[in-house]
Amino acid sequence: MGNYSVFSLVKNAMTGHQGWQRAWRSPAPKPEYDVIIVGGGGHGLATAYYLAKEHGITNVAVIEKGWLGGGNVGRNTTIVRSNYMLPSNTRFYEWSMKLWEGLSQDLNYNVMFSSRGVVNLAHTPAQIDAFSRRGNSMRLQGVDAELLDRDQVARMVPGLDVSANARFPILGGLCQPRGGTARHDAVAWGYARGASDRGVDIIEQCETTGFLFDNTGRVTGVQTSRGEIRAKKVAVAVAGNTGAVMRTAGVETLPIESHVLQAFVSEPLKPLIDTVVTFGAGHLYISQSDKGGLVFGGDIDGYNSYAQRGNLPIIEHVAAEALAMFPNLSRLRLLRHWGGIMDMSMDGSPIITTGPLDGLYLNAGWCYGGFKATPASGWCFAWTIAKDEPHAFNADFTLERFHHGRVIDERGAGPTPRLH
Amino acid sequence: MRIPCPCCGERDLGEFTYGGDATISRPAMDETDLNLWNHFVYNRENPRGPHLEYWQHTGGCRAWFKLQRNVLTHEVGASELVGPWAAASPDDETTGQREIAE
Amino acid sequence: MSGYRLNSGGLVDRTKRLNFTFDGKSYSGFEGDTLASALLANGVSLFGRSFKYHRPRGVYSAGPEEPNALVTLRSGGRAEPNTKATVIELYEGLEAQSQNCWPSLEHDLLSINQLGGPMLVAGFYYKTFMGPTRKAWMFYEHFIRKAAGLGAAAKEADPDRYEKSNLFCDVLVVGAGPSGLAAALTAARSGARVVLADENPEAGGALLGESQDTIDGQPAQDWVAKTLAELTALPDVTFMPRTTVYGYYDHNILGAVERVADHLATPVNHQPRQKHWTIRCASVVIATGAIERPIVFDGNDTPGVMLADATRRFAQRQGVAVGRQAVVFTNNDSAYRAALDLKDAGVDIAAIVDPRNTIPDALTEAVQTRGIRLLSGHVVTGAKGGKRLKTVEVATFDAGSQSVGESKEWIAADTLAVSGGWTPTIHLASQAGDKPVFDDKIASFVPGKALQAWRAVGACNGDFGLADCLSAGSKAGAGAVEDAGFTSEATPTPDVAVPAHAGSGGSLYPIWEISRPSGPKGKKFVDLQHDVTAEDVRLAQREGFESVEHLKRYTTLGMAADQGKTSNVNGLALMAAALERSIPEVGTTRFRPPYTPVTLGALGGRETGHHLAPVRRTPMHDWHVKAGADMLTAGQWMRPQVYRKAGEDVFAAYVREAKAVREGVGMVDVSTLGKIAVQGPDAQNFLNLVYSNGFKTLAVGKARYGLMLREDGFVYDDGTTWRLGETEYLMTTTTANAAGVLAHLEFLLATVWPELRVQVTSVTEQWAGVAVAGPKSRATLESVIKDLDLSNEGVPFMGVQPGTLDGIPVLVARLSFSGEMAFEVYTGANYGAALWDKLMAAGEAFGLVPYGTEALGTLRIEKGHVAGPELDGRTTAKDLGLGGMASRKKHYIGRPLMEREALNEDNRLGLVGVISSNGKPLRAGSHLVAGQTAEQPGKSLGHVSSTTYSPAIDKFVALAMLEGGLEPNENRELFAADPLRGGHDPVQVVHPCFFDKDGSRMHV
Amino acid sequence: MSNLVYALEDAAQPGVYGAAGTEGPGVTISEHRPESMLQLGAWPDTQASFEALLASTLNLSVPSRPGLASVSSEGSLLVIAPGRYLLVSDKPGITQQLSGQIDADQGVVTDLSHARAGIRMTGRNAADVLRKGFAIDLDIRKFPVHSVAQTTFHHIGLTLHRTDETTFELFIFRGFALSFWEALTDAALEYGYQVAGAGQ
Ligand SMILES: Cc1cc2nc3c(=O)[nH]c(=O)nc-3n(C[C@H](O)[C@H](O)[C@H](O)COP(=O)(O)OP(=O)(O)OC[C@H]3O[C@@H](n4cnc5c(N)ncnc54)[C@H](O)[C@@H]3O)c2cc1C
Ligand SMILES: NC(=O)c1ccc[n+]([C@@H]2O[C@H](COP(=O)([O-])OP(=O)(O)OC[C@H]3O[C@@H](n4cnc5c(N)ncnc54)[C@H](O)[C@@H]3O)[C@@H](O)[C@H]2O)c1
Ligand SMILES: Cc1cc2nc3c(=O)[nH]c(=O)nc-3n(C[C@H](O)[C@H](O)[C@H](O)COP(=O)(O)O)c2cc1C
Ligand SMILES: [Zn+2]
Repeated sequence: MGNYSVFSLVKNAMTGHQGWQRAWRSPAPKPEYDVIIVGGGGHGLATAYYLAKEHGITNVAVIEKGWLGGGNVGRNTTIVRSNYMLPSNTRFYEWSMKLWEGLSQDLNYNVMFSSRGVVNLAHTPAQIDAFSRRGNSMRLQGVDAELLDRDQVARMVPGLDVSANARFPILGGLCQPRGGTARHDAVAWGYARGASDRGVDIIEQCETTGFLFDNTGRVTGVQTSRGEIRAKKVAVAVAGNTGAVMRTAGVETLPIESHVLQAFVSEPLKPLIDTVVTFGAGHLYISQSDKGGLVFGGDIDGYNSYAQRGNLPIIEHVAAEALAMFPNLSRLRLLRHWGGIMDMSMDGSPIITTGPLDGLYLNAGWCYGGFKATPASGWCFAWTIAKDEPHAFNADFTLERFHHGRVIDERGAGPTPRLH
Repeated sequence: MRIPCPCCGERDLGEFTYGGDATISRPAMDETDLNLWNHFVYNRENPRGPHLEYWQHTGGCRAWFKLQRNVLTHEVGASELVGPWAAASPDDETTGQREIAE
Repeated sequence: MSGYRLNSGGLVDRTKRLNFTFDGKSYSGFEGDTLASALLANGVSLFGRSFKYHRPRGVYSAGPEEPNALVTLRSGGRAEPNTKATVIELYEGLEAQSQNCWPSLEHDLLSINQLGGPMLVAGFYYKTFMGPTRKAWMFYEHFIRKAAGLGAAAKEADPDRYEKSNLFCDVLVVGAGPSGLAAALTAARSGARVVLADENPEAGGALLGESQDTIDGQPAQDWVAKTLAELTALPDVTFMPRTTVYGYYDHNILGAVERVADHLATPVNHQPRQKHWTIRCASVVIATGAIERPIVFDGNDTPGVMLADATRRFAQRQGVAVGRQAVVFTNNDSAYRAALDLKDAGVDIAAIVDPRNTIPDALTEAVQTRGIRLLSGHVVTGAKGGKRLKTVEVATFDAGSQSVGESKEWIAADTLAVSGGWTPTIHLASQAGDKPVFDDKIASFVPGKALQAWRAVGACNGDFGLADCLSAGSKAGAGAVEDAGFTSEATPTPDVAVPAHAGSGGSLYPIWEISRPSGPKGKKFVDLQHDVTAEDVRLAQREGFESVEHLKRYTTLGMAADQGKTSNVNGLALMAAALERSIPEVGTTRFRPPYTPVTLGALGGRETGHHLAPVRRTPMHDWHVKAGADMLTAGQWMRPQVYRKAGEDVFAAYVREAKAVREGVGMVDVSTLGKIAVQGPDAQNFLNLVYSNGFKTLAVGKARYGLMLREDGFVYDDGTTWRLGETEYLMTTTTANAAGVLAHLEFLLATVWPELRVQVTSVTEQWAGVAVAGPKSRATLESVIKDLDLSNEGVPFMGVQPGTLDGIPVLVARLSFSGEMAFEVYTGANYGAALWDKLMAAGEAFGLVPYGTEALGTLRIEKGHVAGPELDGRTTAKDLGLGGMASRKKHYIGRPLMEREALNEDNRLGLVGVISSNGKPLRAGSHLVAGQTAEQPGKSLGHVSSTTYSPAIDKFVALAMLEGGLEPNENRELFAADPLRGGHDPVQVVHPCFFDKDGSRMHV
Repeated sequence: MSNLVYALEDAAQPGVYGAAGTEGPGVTISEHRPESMLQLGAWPDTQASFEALLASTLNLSVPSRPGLASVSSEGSLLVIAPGRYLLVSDKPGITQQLSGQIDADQGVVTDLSHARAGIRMTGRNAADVLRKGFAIDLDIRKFPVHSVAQTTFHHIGLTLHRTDETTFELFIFRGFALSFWEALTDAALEYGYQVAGAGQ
């Protein structure tokens, strides 16, 4: 496939860039694989990559119903952080953070991971207390976290309205300096290239429509729009489509609802906001892409949806909150907005597990936080598939936890997916 | 979206609070089988298509009602009041109301 | 001709001269000009620099599709980057600046990026900048970000207003060109409520640029005026000029922005700058027209190269010649009209270049009469000139073999007018429709199946003939009103006459890119704004980015501020060619709102800043403010935190206030507590089902503390409920959960127990509440409440009685959150201020002090009462030491799942008290650890949830949640670790009630 | 000072504000202070008798469905949900009278007299001002005189009663009243508004 470097770039420039190869191969599906991964999003591709790299399992197919990376990995607001409070989450997301920090080099693909810092603004003393609890929890687990006062926030995020008479005055914030953003599409492409290089077949435009079983009820493959494909193990990582795909395997219900989350980008601008900032008195986060667009995210629309588009109330709300934070933004223009389908779990935390059927493995429940999880999710899922048991990092992310009451409820919102 | 409140007629999405899947049945108060309770609290069909769901007109008359909505197209069908007044809102009244508020 | 302004023609008002500046230089134009036309009239050809290579760019179009001529309009807080010069209406004093260039537009240093051109191909970022260290990207990114972006945002706040409003109608017609006008007219005549919106300042669409067409025998522009006059005379028709319908949302809700004052220097008389309209309608007619398409060739971005129809529009609308000598390059008939009209207006047409061999007679004749050179069977292979076009390279073309000949000719020209056909403006239709459908005839996409109630007509639907547009418009108007429940009469189709040389864009020979058989391979731009070249498209294909969505993301084609209005179809065609597939097989990328970018100001409207969220005030709010209280937000409410006296800090103030309560009497505004009237014959039964503790035995005139669980068995909320009558209860909830609890109760009554005769109503706003606490509280109240016996017999602990306080009707409840003898006094909210005043006055004799939420917290922490920080949604009754309140004798919400094993394990975090062992303050959010030093704290064993200095025991104390709870930990020495703020202090674990454990103080 | 302090007492300062047009202010706004506001609730099986009682006590015919109001000299009866009514009345003693007449088996009376602030807005631009906040079609043919809606404006819940073509009465949750007033008057700036003294 050829190594990527400034030298290869110069060399190719001299020959009119005729020499570049496909970033990933596009083979026809084989009749059988050791492992089939359903879902060519970030998690599916990362799983394939780590199966090959860490476990030497290369007879693997990733099956994607559309174009690779067209799901949530290609439509998220790219925030990477590990500032979680509950130990199960902190542990897992911090492992992800560590993988991010070496990912471009590991993949030989620049995923533009940018540690520009993530700041959560606090507006009340109670919020400072809650952030302190979280920040201290992180620090005690070896994760970086800093509590900022108002002046530090003002220095870090110029333009922010830090005045005392703001509707929700800013008292300070919790900052994770190592947090930041990454170039979302590049993550999918980099993992695809890395997996493909190691022998994984990436099969696009191939939708699973059902599962194959042997007479013991064990899953033995998938039915797809391009025919049946057999496998020793089938892993599902289809994010917002988990409910629909699992139903074709006979799993009628799961602790998941699919909801729409929108994202927004402005026209390109010269550097304006150099960190990732979240508004603490509502639901808004802003960062600026390397291309110059301000990237905004808000709350989910709040109702079940499989449509990759949302509606005006959230759009208007996001604009209003952005302007409350930065009163100099009102003449800037929204360029585009879109939606993605989130697999909102009942406690807001993910599921990476063997089962729920024999021969099947499930990776789901990422809510709006799964982009940052991509490396660790792939890494842990690959481990779980290869070893038929979870790694310590994902041991708590079971399906049974809901019924046992071992929920991992970061927000304390209870079993109401739209509140997580 | 415009949501048809069986009591007030069609109103904007922003006036309502979503209440989730309305096909789940709650076990009887004296039910002791935890599986049933767990199922009720945590498990959802989450279909990709027609969905019967609860909504509350929180920014209006506060009625809880069931709405048939397609979660793929967002198309809405009929809505139906739940609770003690369910029977008292016959269809013709609902239609009469909609003419007014549309 | 003076400068480039034609001697006559155009819709500008030549008597109204307007002065303006561009890059600090002064110019003038006329009313009716756009910034683009006015600059062109002044001979300006260089407008900006491109995104990546910083190449010089001029005006490319005359409308919202403009990819090149982006400027920063106005200055200071009104600075508006990336504004299209082609849609800026000129006003007196306008200021504009070029962008993305340094030090100046003429001499831009970053144009050296062009030298790196061979390396800066699509996707080059992904292949490099990865070393030498892991953090290398952070170094490169800094410079890359600076080079990227276009204009710069204002630094100051915008002084202008933005508003939002709602509009309801039967039919919305988008676009007031001939199709839209015809649709609106038919619809309006049926009596329906019709809204007609157009992004331009006046109606007419393409007809504004037509001086020769006639409709029903009158000039087309007169027909426009007459039609508009009929429409606006109807009471149910609203014509909205300068209004862009940008987005089509579910259930026929459309978003539109009216630019109320953008054409003025500043808004006047309380006008908003822009108004956002949310339009709800039964049916929509989409009549948004079509946008002309370029052809891709070497140097096609040179200033002076522009869309053919744009050259004509500048002449017809503003009387501006875009150059002195033009070459026209077209693959279809429509651009002949541009050539001829320009010629008639006095521009020299050096040649018309057309790859087709046969050209309709009417056109050839018209060309010949005017003595224009027609090069049929030719193509333009290159354009040259740096900052202004100088020459155009033309070669022969063989349509059969689709090959470009070797022979070339260079033609001098300062303008190259290009037409590669027309692309219907299908944005809105695609937002609310199925995949667009490829129409071979026009070699472009037309709207797919409607997924909502809309009809697309006219050029937007691929109909380019005026007569077709009018009849289709009228038909769609009729269909739309029928959808809305009206009957419509057929409108006669008007008689249309267009000049013989008015050709249709539907006659095209599809050609997308011109490649020289040999010779230089210069840059051929597909996406002008993002500098995406034809080679980039092919590179993407070679690297496997074949899906159009991959192509877009890998090359950024169509992702610029113009969203590919002039480039997408060409890009798809080039990808199709590279893949040897058809264009429909390749498909389009997904259309998304907005159609053209929308200001955040318009989307936010007035609901930002101070109006972001409503403020909720208690009846005593003004008093607190006047008393100098520090007001804090608590959800939507504002609450006094402390009433600081001169020289006091928050600490001193709350300590003083809390002490005063313990030693004398204090009072606090508790009006924010959620209050719910629970009424009806089954009210008691209902309460017994929703609370985990029993309510069956609560007597009239008594209150009881209740605990509410969620269905999953965790604690939801708590509060006291008062039985006011046989069937009347007043439930109180925490301030934070008031709305949630009400909805929860309503849900249960609607879905679980519809048979219960219970009504719940929020009465939070009905009651003002004051808690009067402290050993002297009884005496204080006794001095003003004369009709009530406040003794233990009259109002026993947890008793509730009505009374009168100096003429004000009150409810007095003997409840205590502070652990002192205390009363809550409730009255109607409009009496709240008076009640407070009277209590303050009565208290004077007893040394009463008002206290805020901080002292309230101190008092409850001293007593070990849990509140928000402990009720965090993850705790069970048992965790909070309230296990006794979870009845074993009855069924209630949350009981079954509360019994699950994991909710009952011994090592769960349980409520404890901690006392600072070294006399240092404890901080909420610290964690409890066993490690002796900050360097080796060990793992978290729990966290400190609520802290205070306790004046009662003169210690820093806190409530905490600790692994295992109190029993195994009592008296253990732990450390409160606060690495965030640098603390690691010894604490002792104790019972969470620090003071008066037996509660004797409440019962004196 | 009276013991009663209304929510908008300080905010509603008489005067003329906002855009000055030739026709004068587009709307007039005032605080409206009815003596009592009562929520009346029937049970499903007592609705008929409950309504009969209301009709005779209030001397009006109870509208047939939610969304309508009926007005008499005793007050305005707004039907806000099936079996739920809001009575706005200036008649002294009406609360005691109705509470005495309605027992729990018949239905419930909830006193909301202090829970809502009242605003009256009238004038040629009244609907123009209101539609900036209400996503409700206020066209007189769709929302005729004596139509009632419970809806939201600026995230604040309220009840709206159209009393004539250009006059609206608004009943707002008291705690939000000042915020609402600020939002409403801000919306009215474009047309100019006059604040009149408070009245019943
Ligand atoms: C608007 C938005 C903003 C977000 N912001 C952030 C953020 O800032 N930070 C963060 O950490 N997370 C964020 N997220 C969440 C994150 O994007 C997701 O959690 C994560 O991408 C999900 O994992 P994935 O990449 O594997 O999913 P996807 O990319 O959705 O992959 C699933 C794939 O499965 C495919 N598939 C589905 N059904 C089938 C089938 N039957 N057969 C074959 N293939 C199938 C889909 O086509 C899809 O490609 C955001 C999400 C959205 C939508
Ligand atoms: N000769 C040709 O090949 C050719 C090609 C295309 C069009 N035309 C001519 O153009 C005319 C087409 O008529 P038509 O009415 O279909 O289109 P039009 O272009 O005349 O009018 C469309 C109008 O809609 C406006 N618009 C577009 N999107 C909008 C939005 N989202 N919100 C608000 N306004 C929006 C445009 O600015 C324009 O004013 C006919 O006269 C036709 O002959 C000719
Ligand atoms: C971080 C980020 C930045 C984006 N920046 C742009 C942009 O500058 N221009 C643009 O047109 N789209 C941008 N998009 C949006 C994409 O064009 C696209 O809308 C999104 O990936 C969803 O895909 P879809 O619209 O095809 O469904 C961006 C998306 C993301 C996630
Ligand atoms: Zn309703």
